[in-house]
Amino acid sequence: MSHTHTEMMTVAAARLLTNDDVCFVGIGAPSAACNLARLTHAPKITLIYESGTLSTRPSVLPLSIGDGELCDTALTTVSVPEMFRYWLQGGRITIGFLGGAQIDRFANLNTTVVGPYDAPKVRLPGGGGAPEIASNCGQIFITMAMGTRAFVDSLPFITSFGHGAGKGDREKLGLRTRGPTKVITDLCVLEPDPETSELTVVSLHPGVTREQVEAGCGWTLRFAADLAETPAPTAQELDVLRELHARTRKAHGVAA
Amino acid sequence: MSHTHTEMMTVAAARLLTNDDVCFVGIGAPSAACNLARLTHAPKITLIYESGTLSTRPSVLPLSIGDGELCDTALTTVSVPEMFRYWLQGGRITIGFLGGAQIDRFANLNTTVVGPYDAPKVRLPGGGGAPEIASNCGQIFITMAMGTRAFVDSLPFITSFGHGAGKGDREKLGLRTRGPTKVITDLCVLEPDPETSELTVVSLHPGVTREQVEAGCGWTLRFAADLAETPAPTAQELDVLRELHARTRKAHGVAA
Amino acid sequence: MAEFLSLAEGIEAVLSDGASVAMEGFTHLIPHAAGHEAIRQGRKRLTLIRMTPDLVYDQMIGMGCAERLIFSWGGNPGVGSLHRLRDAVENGWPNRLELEEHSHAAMANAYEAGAANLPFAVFRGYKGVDLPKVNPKIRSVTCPYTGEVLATVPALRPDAAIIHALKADREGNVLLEGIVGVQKEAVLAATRSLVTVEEIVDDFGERNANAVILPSWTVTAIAHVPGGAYPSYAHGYYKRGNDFYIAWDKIARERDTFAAWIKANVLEQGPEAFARYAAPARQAA
Amino acid sequence: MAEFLSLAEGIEAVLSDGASVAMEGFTHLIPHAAGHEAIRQGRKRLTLIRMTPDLVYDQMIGMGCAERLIFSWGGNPGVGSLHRLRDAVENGWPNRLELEEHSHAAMANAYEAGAANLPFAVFRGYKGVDLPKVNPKIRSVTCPYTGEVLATVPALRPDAAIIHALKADREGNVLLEGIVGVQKEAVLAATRSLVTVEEIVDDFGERNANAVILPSWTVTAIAHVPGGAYPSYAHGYYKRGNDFYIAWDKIARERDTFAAWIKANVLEQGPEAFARYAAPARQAA
Repeated sequence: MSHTHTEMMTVAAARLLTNDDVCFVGIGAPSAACNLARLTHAPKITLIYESGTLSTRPSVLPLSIGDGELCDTALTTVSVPEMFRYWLQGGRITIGFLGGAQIDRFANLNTTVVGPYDAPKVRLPGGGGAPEIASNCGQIFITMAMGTRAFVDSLPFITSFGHGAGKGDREKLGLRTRGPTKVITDLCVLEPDPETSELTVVSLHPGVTREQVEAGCGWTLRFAADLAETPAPTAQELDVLRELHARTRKAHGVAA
Repeated sequence: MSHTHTEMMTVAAARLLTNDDVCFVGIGAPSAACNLARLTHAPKITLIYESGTLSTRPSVLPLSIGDGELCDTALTTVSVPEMFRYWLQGGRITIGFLGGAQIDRFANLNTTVVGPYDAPKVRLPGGGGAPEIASNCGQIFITMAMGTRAFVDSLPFITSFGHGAGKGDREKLGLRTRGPTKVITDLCVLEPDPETSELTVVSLHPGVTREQVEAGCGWTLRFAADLAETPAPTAQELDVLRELHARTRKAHGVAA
Repeated sequence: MAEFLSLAEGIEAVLSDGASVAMEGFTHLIPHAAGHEAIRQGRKRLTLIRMTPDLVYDQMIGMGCAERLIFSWGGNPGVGSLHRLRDAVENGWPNRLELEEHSHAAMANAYEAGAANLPFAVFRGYKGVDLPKVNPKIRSVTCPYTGEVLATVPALRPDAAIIHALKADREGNVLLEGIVGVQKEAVLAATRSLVTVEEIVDDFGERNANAVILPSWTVTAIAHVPGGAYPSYAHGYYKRGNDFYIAWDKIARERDTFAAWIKANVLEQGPEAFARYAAPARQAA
Repeated sequence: MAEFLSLAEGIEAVLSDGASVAMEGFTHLIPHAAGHEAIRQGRKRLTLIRMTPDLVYDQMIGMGCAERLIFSWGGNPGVGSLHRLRDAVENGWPNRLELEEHSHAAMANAYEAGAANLPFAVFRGYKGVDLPKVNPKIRSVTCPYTGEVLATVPALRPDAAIIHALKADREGNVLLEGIVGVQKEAVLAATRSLVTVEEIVDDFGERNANAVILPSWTVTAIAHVPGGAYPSYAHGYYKRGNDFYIAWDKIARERDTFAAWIKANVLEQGPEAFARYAAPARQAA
């Protein structure tokens, strides 16, 4: 069964999740990955969306962070102040998902601005929940498509903190959470190097070459010594994911 | 129609309340007074109990601050942290009711301890909501039966702040609320003197003499120049109050 | 006690030129009809406050209603940029827009502190990030017990809060349900408030003892505007107009298509134009 | 995920000697059966935490379970004193009891801060009163924006929270309804938690979208103890035993009547003794 790069990214992210995880889910790839995990190997995974829906089990993917479907299938729905105080800051989330317009080699993210803050070249949407998701969740998974405009050597603005300028910077700030532990892209999976915290390619998706990955990154990319190949999506994973997307299209008239 | 001292106290307190008031109600005399007002001249008065019940309309008096009847007849019921944060501290209460074991001439109250705090002669229940009710409500009505053990020259412990050591002390603490404006007793009604804030008898209940009131007070009591007589309870007020108590007895098997 | 007014009267009553206003809604229950009325009434120099400014603020900014935006995420959810917001920030069109930018956690805490009548809120945030460098309102306090330094944000106390809710009863109490966002906090934090509602009912009837309700005496004015959240949604009444969110990207991208859309759909319409969005799902429900 | 245990197993699992424990309930849903089990198991040196310690804490204090009490109002509601509490404080019987005394506002904020994983809470309180003179934990911070000095209280983070709730479902989610007090905050603030429930249901069925629910993964253990709140009440199940609150005054006034009552009603009984309180109203409901 052939698959797209985006399907591979979603499947690779889904496989990292377990029944014991409590995930703070963002819209798009994270939402697809979390629900794919729930519909395959992790039926008891707990999904939380920042709109306040606790332990939600949508049958179709939401188009927004606050779709009615999320509320209808939730255990309950709390206010947004409660979500950020008791649930996120409360330290109850094991995995937070983030993405961004730009990422650097230490998995810091920019979703605020390109160019100077006061005279922006491109004004991006801003951080939203990201600054505190990055610091308060047990660990962070980042999903982003590769490309030299996204994987950049230096960020004009740090919206959410990854590993700062390298190993030990989180601890210096008093952070006790692990920060970004995986970056799942359309081409490969990266992890912070245990010694330096610099993002390192640990597995290439099937059919992807080192050169392709290097071409999609704005810094000189490191590869793990024991570089693996990401196992291709199974037929079952693809079936479930495609059915999920088909249900979503049918419900919304558009893809999520 | 004859009446008891306690009935007079309840009726006198009830008359001070209007449709526009939002009252933070305590158990006992305040609860009877607020519900009497609601069942007579102030049907739209808003009653709030610290257990979280907003705009409650009990048909019988509660025995505790958190009776099921309060919740069943409330517009809605909020958590206790919300009650103290959004509603009391939020500045949404026009009138708070307080009582206490002891009061001084500036309407400071003690409900904490008699004797030294670390070696108490009598350990009283403590302040509960009183310290912040006293400071955060628009004004405070105090209901207490007179007696020299209750109306004392000097408090061993200030549980809730009235007018401190006299006029201007509230302002010195940055308090913008009016504090105690009425003390309704079984024998008379007192108000802080406009010049000194010392409690002054402004009206005697029918049949009560100055001497009786003086005998029930541990300090030399001042009387207003234009001392009035509290109008006796009307037949309607007594009827409604006694029916309320009768319903309460029937529901609880005891009087509230 | 809340007054029942028409939408036009309600906006006049609570929103004046130069005011700060929180028109809140977290995907659900965004007060679009009220925003359109503010545009029709030509409000100017507003400070717009919202965690997630989206289409209705894009429209108000594009029409020159705002001079300042206090926010934490400004985009078209799942679609992309808000082009009118970007045009104001990047090019000063139709006027300069000053930004006061926070995180969601900060904004949620700031509304909560406003509702609680506190001058500021404390939270654990902004570790290692750049926003405090560009927003002088982000400060800190030291815990008097542990010595930990925590972030602070000033309480939000808007001059006005404007929200859309499901139901009001005849006494003017307002029922919220589903994704309730920060709307209750916004109303309690504000000096004045306007609530547009799908429905006015005699009473709320059987309900959960802990239903999310704003008592009448916490609300300034209520206006009956069925469909008034569209293209946002009202749970149990009508669904989100996802197509319109996508369509907005194209409408708002250019100044002239934007102006034409506003003329036809806002300036030449009234609140009754929203009723058509309320109707179909209601029949289906 | 919450484990379903017997009450005896549940107390063993969450409550050890020397622990701090919040057995919360605000008139409604006070976990009496759990307190009796703690007495039967002979727990010692506990720090008892509760806004409104009443009969169940009077019983535990009288039986020597506690060395410290963190509280804001300690009385028999509508009746008078807690005689065992007073005997401990005034006479050191059966042992000295250290008091850490706050106001309700402070305690409510301290639980809220604990649930929010903050080290302290800020509130506007204690103006002009004596409690800060005798409780060194009452401190202050200065608002970094207005200069106002506000009161602080350390967050409550009990080793254990024990509450009584209406229902759990088979997954171990817990539903609270009615007067919910600070119970949700107490559980979220605590390291471990035990919830006794009136009923275990397959699922909660139709409910308000914003129902007060503790998800299974926030609860350590659940024990099915019908009637377990008596003489407090469980909304919709049974009423408050007002007579017993009145009777307690006489029982607890003297050490020997107290000891005899505990022997007959706690030491020689088990949790099933509470079932009789659940039964009648259930039939009536």
